[in-house]
Amino acid sequence: MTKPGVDLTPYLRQEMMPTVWCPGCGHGIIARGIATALMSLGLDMDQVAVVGGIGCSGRAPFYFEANAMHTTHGRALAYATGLKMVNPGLTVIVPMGDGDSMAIGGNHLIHAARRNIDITAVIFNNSIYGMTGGQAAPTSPLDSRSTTSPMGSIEPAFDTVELALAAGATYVARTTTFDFQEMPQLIAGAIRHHGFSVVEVLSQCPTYYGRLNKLGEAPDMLLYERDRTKLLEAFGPLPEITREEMVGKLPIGLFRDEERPEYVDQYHGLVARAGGGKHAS
Amino acid sequence: MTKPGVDLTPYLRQEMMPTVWCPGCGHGIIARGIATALMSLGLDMDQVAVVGGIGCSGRAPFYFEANAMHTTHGRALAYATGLKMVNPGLTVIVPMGDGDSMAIGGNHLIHAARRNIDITAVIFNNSIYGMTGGQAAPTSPLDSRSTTSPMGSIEPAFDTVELALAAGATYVARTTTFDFQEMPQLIAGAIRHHGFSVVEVLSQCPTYYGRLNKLGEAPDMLLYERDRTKLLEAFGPLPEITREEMVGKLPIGLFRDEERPEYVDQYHGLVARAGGGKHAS
Amino acid sequence: MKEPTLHYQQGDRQLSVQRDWCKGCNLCVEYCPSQILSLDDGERIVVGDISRCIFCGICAVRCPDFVFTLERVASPALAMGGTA
Amino acid sequence: MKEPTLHYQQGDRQLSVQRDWCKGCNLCVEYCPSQILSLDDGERIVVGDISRCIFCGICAVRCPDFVFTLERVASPALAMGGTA
Amino acid sequence: MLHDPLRVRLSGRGGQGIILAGTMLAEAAMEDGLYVVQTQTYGPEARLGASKSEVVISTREIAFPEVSVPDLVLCFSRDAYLKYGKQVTPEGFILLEETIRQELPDAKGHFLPFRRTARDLGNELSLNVIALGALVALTSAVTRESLRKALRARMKPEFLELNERALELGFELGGAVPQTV
Amino acid sequence: MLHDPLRVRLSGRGGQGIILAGTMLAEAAMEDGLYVVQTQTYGPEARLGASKSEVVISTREIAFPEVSVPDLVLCFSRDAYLKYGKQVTPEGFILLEETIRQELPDAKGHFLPFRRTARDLGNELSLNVIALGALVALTSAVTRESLRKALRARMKPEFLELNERALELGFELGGAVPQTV
Amino acid sequence: MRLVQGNEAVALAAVHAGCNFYSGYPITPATEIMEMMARQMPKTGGVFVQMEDEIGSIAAAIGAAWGGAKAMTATSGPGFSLMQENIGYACMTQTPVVVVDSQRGGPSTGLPTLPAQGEVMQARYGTHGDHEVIVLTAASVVEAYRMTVEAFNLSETYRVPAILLLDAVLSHMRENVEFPDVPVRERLKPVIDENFLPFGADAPFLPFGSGHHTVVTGMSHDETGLPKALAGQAVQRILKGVQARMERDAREITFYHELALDDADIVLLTYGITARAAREAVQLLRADGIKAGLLDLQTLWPFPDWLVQEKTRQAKAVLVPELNLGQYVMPVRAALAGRCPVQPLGRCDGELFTPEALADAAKALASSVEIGGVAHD
Amino acid sequence: MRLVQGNEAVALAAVHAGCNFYSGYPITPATEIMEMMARQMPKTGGVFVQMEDEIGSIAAAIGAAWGGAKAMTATSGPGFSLMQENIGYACMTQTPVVVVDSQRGGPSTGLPTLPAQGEVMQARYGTHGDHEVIVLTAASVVEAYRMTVEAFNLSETYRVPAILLLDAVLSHMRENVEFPDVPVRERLKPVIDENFLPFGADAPFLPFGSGHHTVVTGMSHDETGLPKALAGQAVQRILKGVQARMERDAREITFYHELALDDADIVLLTYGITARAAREAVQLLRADGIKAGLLDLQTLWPFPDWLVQEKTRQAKAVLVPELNLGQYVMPVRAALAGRCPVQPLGRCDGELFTPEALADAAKALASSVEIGGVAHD
Ligand SMILES: Cc1ncc(C[n+]2csc(CCOP(=O)(O)OP(=O)(O)O)c2C)c(N)n1
Ligand SMILES: Cc1ncc(C[n+]2csc(CCOP(=O)(O)OP(=O)(O)O)c2C)c(N)n1
Ligand code: SF4
Ligand code: SF4
Ligand code: SF4
Ligand code: SF4
Ligand code: SF4
Ligand code: SF4
Ligand SMILES: [Mg+2]
Ligand SMILES: [Mg+2]
Repeated sequence: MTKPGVDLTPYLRQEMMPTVWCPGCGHGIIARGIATALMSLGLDMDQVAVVGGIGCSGRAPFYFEANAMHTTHGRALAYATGLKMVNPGLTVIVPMGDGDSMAIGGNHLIHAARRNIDITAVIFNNSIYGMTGGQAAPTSPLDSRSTTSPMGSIEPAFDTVELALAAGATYVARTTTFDFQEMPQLIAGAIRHHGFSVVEVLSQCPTYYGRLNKLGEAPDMLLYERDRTKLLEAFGPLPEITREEMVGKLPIGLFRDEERPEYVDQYHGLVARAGGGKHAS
Repeated sequence: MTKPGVDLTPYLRQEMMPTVWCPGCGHGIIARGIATALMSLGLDMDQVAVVGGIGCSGRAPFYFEANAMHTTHGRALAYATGLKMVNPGLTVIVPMGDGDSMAIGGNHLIHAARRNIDITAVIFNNSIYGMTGGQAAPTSPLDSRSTTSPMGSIEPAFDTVELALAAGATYVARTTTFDFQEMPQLIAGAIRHHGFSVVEVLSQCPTYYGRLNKLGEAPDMLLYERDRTKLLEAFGPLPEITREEMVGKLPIGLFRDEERPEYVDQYHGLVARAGGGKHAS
Repeated sequence: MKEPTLHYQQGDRQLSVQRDWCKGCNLCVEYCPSQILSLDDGERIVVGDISRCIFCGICAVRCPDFVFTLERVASPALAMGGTA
Repeated sequence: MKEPTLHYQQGDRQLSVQRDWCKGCNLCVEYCPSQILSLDDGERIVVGDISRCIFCGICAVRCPDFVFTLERVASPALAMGGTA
Repeated sequence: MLHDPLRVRLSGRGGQGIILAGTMLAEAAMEDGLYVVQTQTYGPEARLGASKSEVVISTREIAFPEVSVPDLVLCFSRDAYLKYGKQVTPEGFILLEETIRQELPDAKGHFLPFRRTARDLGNELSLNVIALGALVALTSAVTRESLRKALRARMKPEFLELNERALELGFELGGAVPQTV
Repeated sequence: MLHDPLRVRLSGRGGQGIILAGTMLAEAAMEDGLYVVQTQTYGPEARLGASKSEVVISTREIAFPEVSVPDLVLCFSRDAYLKYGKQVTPEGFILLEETIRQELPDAKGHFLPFRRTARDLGNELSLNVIALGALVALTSAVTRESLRKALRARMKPEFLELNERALELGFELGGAVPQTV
Repeated sequence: MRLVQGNEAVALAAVHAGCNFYSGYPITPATEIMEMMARQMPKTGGVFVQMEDEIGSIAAAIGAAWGGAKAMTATSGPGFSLMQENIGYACMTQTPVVVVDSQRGGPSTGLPTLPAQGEVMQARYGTHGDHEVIVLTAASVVEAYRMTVEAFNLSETYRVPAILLLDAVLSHMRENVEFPDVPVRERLKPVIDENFLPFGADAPFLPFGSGHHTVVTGMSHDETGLPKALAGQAVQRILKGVQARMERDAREITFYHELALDDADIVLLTYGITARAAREAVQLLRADGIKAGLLDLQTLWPFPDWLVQEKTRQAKAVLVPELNLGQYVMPVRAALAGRCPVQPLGRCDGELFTPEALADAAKALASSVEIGGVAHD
Repeated sequence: MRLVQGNEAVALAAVHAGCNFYSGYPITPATEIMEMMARQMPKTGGVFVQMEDEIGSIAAAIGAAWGGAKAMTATSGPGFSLMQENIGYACMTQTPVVVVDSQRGGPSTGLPTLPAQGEVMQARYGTHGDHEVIVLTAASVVEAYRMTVEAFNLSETYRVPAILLLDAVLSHMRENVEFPDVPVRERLKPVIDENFLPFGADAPFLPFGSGHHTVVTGMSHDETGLPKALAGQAVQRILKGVQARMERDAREITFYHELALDDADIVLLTYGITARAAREAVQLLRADGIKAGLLDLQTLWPFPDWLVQEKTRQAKAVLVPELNLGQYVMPVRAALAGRCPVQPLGRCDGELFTPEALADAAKALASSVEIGGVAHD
């Protein structure tokens, strides 16, 4: 039983506090968003599994009073796939770094999306590799600085949302750590959604991204996030983005929320057809 | 010097003929398409490198009278990236299987597209793993049969074109082995294009896909390809696909042909800024 | 060694502060509409004049470190600034 | 052991056939507009009545195995069916 | 039995049913109450390249599973003959597909018209069954009844009748061969 | 030198400039013509967790690069003290940041107001430079001139002047400590 | 009696052992295991999933184990190399999982359809960092069946990944077999109370959703599972604990066959498919008056040094034939510590050793150590 | 004199050795090599590319080698495990490439900032199939520099991947150094005529675009590079050829240091960072009257059995301390074949051995083999 109100204590693993994250790191704000979403959905934490990869963001599973798995770099979604398939009753949430999800783990992301397996990926996108000390990520904007792009990045960034949509994710949203109201709601929507959902949260890494790109401290970075994004008709499906309106801005909001046969269900259908009724479902 | 006409002999490695491919396999038709494209562009084969992965399609490099590399499963684009960057004078063509490019190699594909490196990926898409004997691929249509989906596939297929577009490829086309005129032209366009280009060629695997899905022999499969596709305003950019017109059909044609800073050029710009002029460019 | 949680109350609203977890990032300080938050020498959060606190909870949602909890409690109030 | 390439000529068009590489897939047979192609006992391609060949090159573009080459040659013609 | 263990090597191109033939032979031997091991080797090109399937049959447990020098060899293709078909024990037999005779003028062994027989029957894919029948008729490697049973167990119902006829044609083909090399 | 080799351990939280301080100390020693090895250890959390930087300085080549028991210890944080700061050679010194005194009532060593000094100077980040100055003033681990030189070599021009002042303040702080433990 | 293929036997044995999760990616010569599991799992209510690659396959299998499944994946060399990082994760997190590697000629794509034993060392040392695994192998279809079940059993008991090494010949070989009834170790359900330590010594494996909110991490951790300060020492204790338990039970977990060892001057020490030629070779040698014997190991790792020492006590020389350039000969040499010559015999051209080749090598070895026999010219 | 960090020395050495291609993916404790190369390569006209993962990194490096570059990548355990498949490709295709692995505590994520030597066996046997590699290591910043250059040189000479093993301490350690002028082996340009065999014995490495249309494949192939029938035998010949050439040149390619071995009863056999504590330990032991000596290897593989035998001839016992649970002790034992006791000493908790700990272990060993010394209580 969870207490009413906004006391997140039952959702957080007290013994692991304080977190490892740096002062002002946005990852804590996202973790709070996930906890808030879990609370608002009233989920039984015995039946929640949080599966992370490696990175500052990958440490998130440690902070939830749930079944928690801290796997290898980039592979969390593959671990989560096995877990979810044998134990479909678990609500599986996968906090991922931008490098974790789109550099080394890009393939598992698009395949999970293609299968439409009922897992919620929350991408902690700070535009950099935080854990290893500030190298470029596939999400680092062109010309941004990092320790491996000291003269400015010459590689364009992925658009996570477009990639997730193209790969077949059925719930796709982007928000920021500035948007403390929308963010937990979008995550809650993603958890509720039956199918593969991706919520990209633009997060601040004051220690590396902020410092290397002279964006100031955490409070400054929140404003930076506010100013470089524009909300598109939030909380409703938004199939087409009119690019001209958005010049210089990243769209945020809910980009897709669509039902399509879910993978575990599909598999259970197969089991039924094969006569293997023993399977728990 | 190449002879005029359509004598492809100088482009083909005679000593490796006949190919390993099965009777009626579409891969030979695509290989012919690539050779035709090379001939039509009059390229010096000393300066052409064909880099393949593993699979029936991965054997393609053996059949070109060029610098040839048969690498590991899924990794050809990463090999090609290193090769192209140190030797930008080489025209680098990467024949890939659908499994090779989108199962194990999916990540390298989207990252090559993101970087927009001047490499041409030709995807030999036969909707199945041919080399290993007919297992499902991420391109196998829902409900199609394979040895690992004997009761019909429960996983939706990737749309290669959408994925390539979302990842940032600047030249994206789809054609079939039935379309013997358009196919070499689309490939030639891709090779000419300065940036990352993807040409997906729907190909027949009579041995496995055809047999397991009761689609008949190679001649029958060519007709099947013809009938399940619809050409969309070919040879011109086609940014938006009206889905309703296409019900039950796969669009073929040229979907994007766009200039965007190319990665090797970008890197050379960086070298110039860093004062490392020694680099050959 | 964990410092006890501080509890502040106004009507049925209670603001709890777990100072131990504070890392001194200044986010709450900048966003508190009543401007009553500041950092001490050890760069830990200090709640200043609580009588000016409007119990809005902004500090809680802005803090990356779960330092603040704002909730409504039904039970009779604890003494302001008392410990749990 | 490589079988010599067969050459057939009509005007400046020459159709060359490398039978060794044929795998008997039937694609050319089905697409030849003149229906002069067939497979022998060993499932290798046989060009039948070459006088009915229209030198269209369809066989060449349909064959996955590079068996046929249709090109225009400037040199004087070889004897039909001769070997290279 | 010619030899105990009896070592049989079936060879041809991928796609010619070599492995299925080996499996059926092995199943027939099992049916006869014998020990049996069947192995197979193919090139990296699963199809087209020369491939072989070997069956060792014995009244005793079989240790080494492959065949160094076979007692019986069947070759469907030129490449297979060159790679696997040339050697045989002194008392052994080599059976070859007739259509490869012109490509192998010097090959020793019995050329039999497996392919023609299959074509006459209207099913090219019965090649392997016909050859298996011939091999068994010629050598009594296993009993005919066991081989019939193995065939029934392996074939899809829709192809069974055709292949049963193929097997009998094979028995006939093999029965007609003079028992000398 | 207190001891040859002289073993110095600087410890604190990630982000407190421990490693840079170690590097500058090592560079100063090098400038003095000595052999030097600097090593560093931090937890898996690169920041916040306790971290240390060790410098071994000697007139002879240095074999073992780490420090088992240090001659000099500097601690900026409570965790660092608990993990790395408790042990020192009999003739050695422990320097501690004053603001952690209340958290460590039983800690032995000299508490010095590094942080307050830095804040007064207007640059919290000079903490490490001030402490380094104090440590050198107190122990003559390296010459002051060499340390000044090392500082000039490492600091970005825009921060140099400030840090030069910090260093001198550190020398003063250290100079004022009574030379007994 | 049934005619069963090696790969088929593995799949059937897995089902018998309670395997209810298979994830994989096709590769010759292991593919048939996957194809068989694609049919078997839906029928028995288990899960089959084809992953995007081998990294995903092993990851999903480990994830499934924590979901409560007995999980397996199968591959061959290239895929086995790709799995290494996450096999290490299973070691660190003490996750029971079974990995089958059907060896083909290597390195790289090598000889993809031909047999080899090139992964004998990789199976033990392929992942970074220190760790223990169990590695079994087999020489016949029945043995493939038995060892698959044992792989599941041992991985459950010791909470380590268990690796089964096959080869291209065995994977594709058919034999008429009667499957033995190999006992299956069921997973124990621990009592969960305040003091439950999910990574405590001898703690049974407790999957997710059982009430205890276990934290599983590939970082060093203590018995609670949490990555605390000084976890380096804690995890060393855990890793050494696993090692010690396997050492304690060495006799139970070491499977082997022997032939004519009692008076053997020359011992052929083999594993996997080579044992079959060796059995015939011993007969050939005995017929020639050379006292040869065979020690054939099914348990390759942990290395049974005690057994190798015991069984070669009477030997004048040991021959170690391998389908590689000489790998397992190293621990054999280390174990025998010069007690007698240990002669490697390697090949990596995709062919098996014939009985004759082994007999010849053994004869040469015998004459080099001056062991009499019937004279031959 | 400069104060240089271990990782920095590797990057500087690579540039000195002619490295003009670096591809990588960040990982502690190797990242600084990459960060340094990100600055160095553009300045020297070379190529730097950050790949999407370590698989891509090694693949790009091999591709770059065939494009004509001297190529390097650097990583740590998890990334090293991921690179294994494609390291095998470099072996099979005889591609010179340098791979640096800075070892941290394992398995899995382990102790990501702390030193270890857990990849000593993996570096040799980590990829599937049979193959040869060269593995070097270092104990100081100068040695890291020297061994990096030698890694490039040896990988050129023998056309194998050369692996350099560092550890977290050495990678991050700073020392004042004067870099030696290590000679660099330039790539030979072969004469290309009709008879040129790109994979012939001793054939120099010929990159693409040089006129010969080389075919490079990870499948077995003959000296032309083409995967022909019977390539199994052909490739066995190639692989054995590489092995034989390295064996022939064993004395040139084996780098080591020795200390007080002449009369040493107890030999400490070390590699990497442990050598530094061992040097002090030898002094402590000698001071205690125990005749101890040190054999410190920089070339780990091919295993220098001849050297180990030679240098321990006089020894009564050998101690092999390793930052792992005992890996390299196995080939040492195999090489010494029982000539004297070989004692492992392992730890995997992220700490170094101190000189005192080594001295204590050596004393215990000495007393167990009854070697006199000054009596102590
Ligand atoms: C296989 C492997 N490669 C590299 C690393 C090193 N590594 C740890 S975290 C990380 C990237 C972290 O970036 P991101 O995923 O964006 O997470 P963040 O730290 O920014 O939250 C890397 C490269 C690793 N642990 N494993
Ligand atoms: C790491 C690795 N995993 C698996 C394989 C086995 N394998 C070879 S080709 C192939 C798939 C081939 O399918 P595709 O890429 O579609 O090419 P096709 O044969 O259909 O042309 C697989 C799985 C391998 N060689 N390496
Ligand atoms: S390094 Fe960046 S991402 Fe990592 S904890 Fe610090 S601020 Fe957050
Ligand atoms: S298996 Fe399929 S894809 Fe492969 S060669 Fe045969 S027909 Fe072509
Ligand atoms: S509740 Fe509102 S007013 Fe009170 S301290 Fe927090 S932010 Fe400030
Ligand atoms: S936001 Fe939280 S961590 Fe930051 S200063 Fe305020 S209380 Fe401390
Ligand atoms: S050229 Fe045309 S007409 Fe002649 S054989 Fe070919 S397809 Fe038939
Ligand atoms: S298309 Fe080519 S391979 Fe097929 S039958 Fe005709 S000639 Fe032969
Ligand atoms: Mg990040
Ligand atoms: Mg395919």
